[in-house]
Amino acid sequence: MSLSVRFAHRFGDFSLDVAFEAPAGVTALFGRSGSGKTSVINAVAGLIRPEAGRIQLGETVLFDAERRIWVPVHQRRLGYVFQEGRLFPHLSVRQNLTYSRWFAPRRPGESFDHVVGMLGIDGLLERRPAGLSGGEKQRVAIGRALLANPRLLLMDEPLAALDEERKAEILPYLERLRGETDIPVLYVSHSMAEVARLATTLVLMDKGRVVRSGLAHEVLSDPENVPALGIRAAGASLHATVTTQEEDGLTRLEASAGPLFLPHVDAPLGARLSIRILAQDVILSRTRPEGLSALNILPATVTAVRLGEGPGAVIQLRAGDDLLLARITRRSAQALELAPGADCFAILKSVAVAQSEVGGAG
Amino acid sequence: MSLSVRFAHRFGDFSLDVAFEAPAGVTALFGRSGSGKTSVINAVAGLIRPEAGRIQLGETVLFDAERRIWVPVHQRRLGYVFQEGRLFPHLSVRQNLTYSRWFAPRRPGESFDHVVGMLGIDGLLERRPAGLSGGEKQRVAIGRALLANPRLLLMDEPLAALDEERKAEILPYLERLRGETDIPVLYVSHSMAEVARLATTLVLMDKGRVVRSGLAHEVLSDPENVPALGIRAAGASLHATVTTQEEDGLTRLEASAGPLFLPHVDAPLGARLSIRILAQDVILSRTRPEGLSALNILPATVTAVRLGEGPGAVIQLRAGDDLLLARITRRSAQALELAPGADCFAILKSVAVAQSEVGGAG
Amino acid sequence: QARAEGLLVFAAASLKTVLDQIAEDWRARTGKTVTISYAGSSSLARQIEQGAPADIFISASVDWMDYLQSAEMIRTGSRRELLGNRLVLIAHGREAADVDLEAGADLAELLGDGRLVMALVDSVPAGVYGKQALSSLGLWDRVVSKVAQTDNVRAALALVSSGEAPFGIVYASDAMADAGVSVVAGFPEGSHAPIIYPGAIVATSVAPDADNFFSYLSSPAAEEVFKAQGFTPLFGQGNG
Amino acid sequence: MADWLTPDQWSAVTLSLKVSFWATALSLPVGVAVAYVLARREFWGKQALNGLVHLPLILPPVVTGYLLLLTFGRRGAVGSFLEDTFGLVFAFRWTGAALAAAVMAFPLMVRAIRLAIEAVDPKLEQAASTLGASPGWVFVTVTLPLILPGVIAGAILAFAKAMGEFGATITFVSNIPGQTQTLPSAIYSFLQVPGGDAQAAQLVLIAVAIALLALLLSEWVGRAVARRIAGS
Amino acid sequence: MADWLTPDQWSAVTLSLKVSFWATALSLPVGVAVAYVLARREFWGKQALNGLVHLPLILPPVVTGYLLLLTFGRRGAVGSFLEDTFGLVFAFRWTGAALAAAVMAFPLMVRAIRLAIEAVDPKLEQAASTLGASPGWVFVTVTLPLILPGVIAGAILAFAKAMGEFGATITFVSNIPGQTQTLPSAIYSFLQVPGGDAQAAQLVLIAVAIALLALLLSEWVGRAVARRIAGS
Ligand SMILES: Nc1ncnc2c1ncn2[C@@H]1O[C@H](COP(=O)(O)OP(=O)(O)OP(=O)(O)O)[C@@H](O)[C@H]1O
Ligand SMILES: Nc1ncnc2c1ncn2[C@@H]1O[C@H](COP(=O)(O)OP(=O)(O)OP(=O)(O)O)[C@@H](O)[C@H]1O
Ligand SMILES: [Mg+2]
Ligand SMILES: [Mg+2]
Repeated sequence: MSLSVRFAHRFGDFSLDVAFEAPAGVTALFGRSGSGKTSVINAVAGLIRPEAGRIQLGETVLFDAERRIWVPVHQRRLGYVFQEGRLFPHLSVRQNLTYSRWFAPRRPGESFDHVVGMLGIDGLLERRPAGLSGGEKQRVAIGRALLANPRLLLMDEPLAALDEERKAEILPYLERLRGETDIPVLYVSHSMAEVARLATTLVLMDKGRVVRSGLAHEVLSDPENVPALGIRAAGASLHATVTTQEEDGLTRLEASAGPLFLPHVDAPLGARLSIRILAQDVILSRTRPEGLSALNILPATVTAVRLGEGPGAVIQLRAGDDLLLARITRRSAQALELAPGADCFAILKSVAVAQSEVGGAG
Repeated sequence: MSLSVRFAHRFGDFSLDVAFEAPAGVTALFGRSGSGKTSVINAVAGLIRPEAGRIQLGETVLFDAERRIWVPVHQRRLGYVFQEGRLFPHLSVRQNLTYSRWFAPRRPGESFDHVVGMLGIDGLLERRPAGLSGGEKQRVAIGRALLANPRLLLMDEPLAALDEERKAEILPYLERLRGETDIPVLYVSHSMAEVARLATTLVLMDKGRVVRSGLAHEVLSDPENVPALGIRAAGASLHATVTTQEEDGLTRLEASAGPLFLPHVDAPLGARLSIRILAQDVILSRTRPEGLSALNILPATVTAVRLGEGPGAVIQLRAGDDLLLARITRRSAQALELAPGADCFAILKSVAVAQSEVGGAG
Repeated sequence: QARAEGLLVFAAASLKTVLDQIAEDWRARTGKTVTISYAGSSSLARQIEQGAPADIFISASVDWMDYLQSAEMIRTGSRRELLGNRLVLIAHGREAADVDLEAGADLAELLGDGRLVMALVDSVPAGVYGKQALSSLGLWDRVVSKVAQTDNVRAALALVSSGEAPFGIVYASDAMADAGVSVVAGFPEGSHAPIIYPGAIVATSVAPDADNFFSYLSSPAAEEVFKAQGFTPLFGQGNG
Repeated sequence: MADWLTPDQWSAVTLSLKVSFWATALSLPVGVAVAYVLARREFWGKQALNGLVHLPLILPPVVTGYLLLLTFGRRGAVGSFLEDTFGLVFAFRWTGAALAAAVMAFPLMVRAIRLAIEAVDPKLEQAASTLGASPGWVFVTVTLPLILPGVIAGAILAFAKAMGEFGATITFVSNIPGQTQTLPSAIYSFLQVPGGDAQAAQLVLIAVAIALLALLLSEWVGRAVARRIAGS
Repeated sequence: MADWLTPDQWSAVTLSLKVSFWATALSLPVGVAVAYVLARREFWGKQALNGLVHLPLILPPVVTGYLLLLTFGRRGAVGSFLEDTFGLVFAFRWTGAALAAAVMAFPLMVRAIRLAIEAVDPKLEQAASTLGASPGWVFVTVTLPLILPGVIAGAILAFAKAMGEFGATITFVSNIPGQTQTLPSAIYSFLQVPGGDAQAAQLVLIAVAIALLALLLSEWVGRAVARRIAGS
């Protein structure tokens, strides 16, 4: 199922005018604070009725200004994780979680126990929201949306209030959701790690406009987008197949440019994965380096060099069939004489490609 | 001024029993969701009255259960950034920001224009909180606390709702505050990057107890704390002096183990800085590598090796007078025969030591 | 304590029309104003007991005047029976058939499942007199279950006038003015205690005109007005 | 209790309870609906409705009673329609006393509930609708539980008012011992005769005791609800 | 207007306005204080205070008026004390009418304000105190502005009630034209005599018009306040 969004709306001084497609999978909305992400999600949810435009989910037209179509919020079958929780204060955590079941026919959907366990809120079920910590509230809000059996998930900074470990528990679940169902997910986050990991589609927003949108790995590996994304977020994806689980806990994968060693990846042999590699985690060398602690060294060819205003440079490389980005200093780029066509080696610390950046090939 | 906290309290099933010292500078409270961080801050603020214990700020006893001392909240002179904003809905943004001036004598303190400019809320001053975006609200809340001329700053995940660029604008300001004033800051964050950058003191919490507390760079560079911190957060600090601003935008610093090149650091020549280097950003080599894009290569000696349960290993190194941590695979540790006393080279990508990890020597 | 302007009379609310007229005549004659506060006799009596600055009290019930007299709140010797009234049976509509109460008309049957409305039969004077009258005519026991009581005569009148109840017992002075009802019988004089509006000068009164106005109430000019409104002047029958 | 009260007084007490209870219970849903509409909807004639609701507060009770008589009396437009259609009679019945009490108490009830509704964060209602709750269900599962303290406050105000209502009641349905003689009518009637004060005081005490009991109960319920919301 | 009203009626209108205005204005601060205490404080005798506040709602107005007469009358304990000490006389003055109206309206006012206070999030008040506001300042700068719609609702209820109050007033301060005869008392007088209906109706219309005007005004102010809070 695919979500198609195109609308314009004004609040006071702020005008919103967006159009993008969100296919099945996770579509990340990325942009500065105040750029209009929450407003877009609210329009899709039906909490804002835009002045003009059209929003369609699969075959269903949710909104069409011209044809005066407007599906009421409660018939849109949403799961919305609000930026500010919005738990029902008069209901227990359990009742909050199962709220949607009072209305929707009981479909198989997500198992209550599974969601509750994953979110680590088993101990809170009989409490009321008022006494919960910030992160606990947020987890309940996530659970409530997931358990609504939605046709469309809207998640507005769902993990912002959570610690890394908790995130590491929830992210794989969202990935599984992305892999197993065909419901589109609109996902807002300021964490590039999350976005890079989850997003199949990326929509970059600025001042109420869509600046760039497209397949996440294309947007992320295009050096032109580095300014928009922020340098720490730039990166690209390698595609690789799991070949061995080695006994010291590493997993060996085969990319088109050569073997890769990652800390244990929980995937069956033969699985094809997409591995996000941040530009700043790549070191380049003109000669194959020896005796390094970094295990992953891939031969590559420079395809583009983009010098920034600062001391940095972004180098795009072709490694086998994949594109990589490397962020190095301008000084090194000159010293190593890196120019399009130059052959070199990309050094990836295996541990830098952490668990959280491994995802099923999107 | 220093804050000394020791108290015990219960809510329902949850019991809190903590004791720590927060000297001038930033004391980060770090721990999982629900571990009691907000509760600690609330007790210091006087919003919770603990059952037992004592809380003292400088010479002032804020709370002493035995001596029945209790300074009312409004006399504590706080700046509290709440986890959930809590802006006054009936006041404009400007009135929210200047609220504390109605009560406190007008002392020099922070300049309104400066704070507003840094937070990028100039355009919002006449608006009311209801229409603000999540991040805008949070920025106003930060401004409100900063402008209160507090003797104690309490910040509960102040930057969670903000994008990286905005964070990058606010963090240096907080660092300056840390450097220029002697007010203690209690800072809750789930982002290790923030904590590592800002914290002078670190308090690790778990289930209502303090697991570990001490100087941030010691806690962070102790391999024993890796499990508690999460591997991605482990790291150590190099101390270095700014020697040259080079013309290609790099700054050259001198550490005891050798020169370091960082992207432009905005510090005067001769300034002594503390540079946080995450364990996972360090590559080791037994021989000095040549022709790498990484500019920073420091000779070091292995002082400790800690093998984890997984495929990873944490190596503690002495580089000159400083300790470093490196996270590599167990396989590499064996291949390179890294054992205490072994000499090696630590390779740091200059760009990996990004702006946000450079701080004034704490 | 003397009041700033003129004379203050406390009078039963049912006297409003007449007394307003008489006060107006008095003003025309003497140039002096009389202020009249109309309320229930019980309220007025209690207020006088609590030191109200009234000069003259005109009650709709002998009981409340007795009450003040025994509390020594009225000027000795000033009490007088000012007015009388007649009790009548009224029916809804302009042309209702007369009822001959003395001949033993079966009021209960006439009522059918309708109500006989009266003022409160244990407390409001018109109701008390009505109950006495019905009892002495031997009708009370048969109609008691059909009696609906109101807090004042006007409310009873309204119920009959609007057709909500077929019959009611009110003062002749009230029945006169309402076009929606017709008087179908008068109660014989002897069937109930005499209906008397006693008046007196309040003990604390210092107004020089109190005596004059009080006398004026018994003047022939006032008598005309009282009669025209359906009251029976009882001048000169004072008992104090 | 029955010992020191005459049967008529005793029946006035029970009747007052019955009248006040039904007046409150039956007007409550209407009160909630009207309050909701006034708080959350915009429509033509809204201010007229608002004024109408407040009318019994502004008018002297006698006038209200008289207007009720003209409207709901047997000959009144609505009264005769109700009698012909549903056999529902108000005139001279306790039902009429309940109607009068309900009408008199209505503005108080509506105001309290309306204030409570206005205090509910619409964002919670939005959240409910995203989870599939239709406007009706949103009201039942979110709005109503959250305004419960206000509804209780409104109901208790109405009940207390109904216990004390006198002017409109006696004007509309008069005072028929055992049928429409409520406590206030009985009290009034004692106050009309010299020396009736003691008996009036006795009834006043009963009325006060009942109303205070109801008040305490409502406080207690309201508090329990508030505590539940504020977290176990 | 003065043309088609007799001077007495005209003075009843102005007196009613004066009485209702002062009754509302002077009881408002007390009402806010009592509501605050009832909503936010725990103390011994709280339920007694609560009951006392509601008493005028429960008691038939005549009883309230009588009790006022006994307490604040010239011979009453409080009344004679106030007269001797401050030269303040309520008995049979318009001030007494204002007192009666204020007392009768008080429960309505307190309930409305109390509901509003209970709806204020204590977290905002906490935030204010962390910024240096003492409890008094917290109230003035945060609580009060947030409960403004409730205060307005309470005041308008009180004003409307005061415009319609009759039983207690006439019992306490009698019905002296030009001094204590308010609109409702004047209406009452006309309703007590044959042929007075038309004049009564005229006065009723004036009373209704004034109260509705006040109501509209309060709606409008309340809405403006709410809109300000909901974001410009
Ligand atoms: N009134 C209460 N009753 C029961 N438990 C409570 C109450 N208040 C707080 N708690 C519990 O205390 C624990 C600590 O809460 P606190 O808000 O301090 O956590 P935190 O460390 O700030 O978490 P987060 O990072 O999620 O904000 C939580 O598990 C919370 O559920
Ligand atoms: N009612 C309104 N009046 C004026 N401006 C408004 C109104 N509502 C929203 N805005 C503005 O619209 C812009 C977009 O808001 P939105 O909440 O969509 O931002 P966002 O991208 O979600 O930001 P954040 O990351 O901070 O949550 C903000 O600048 C906000 O101030
Ligand atoms: Mg947002
Ligand atoms: Mg917290």
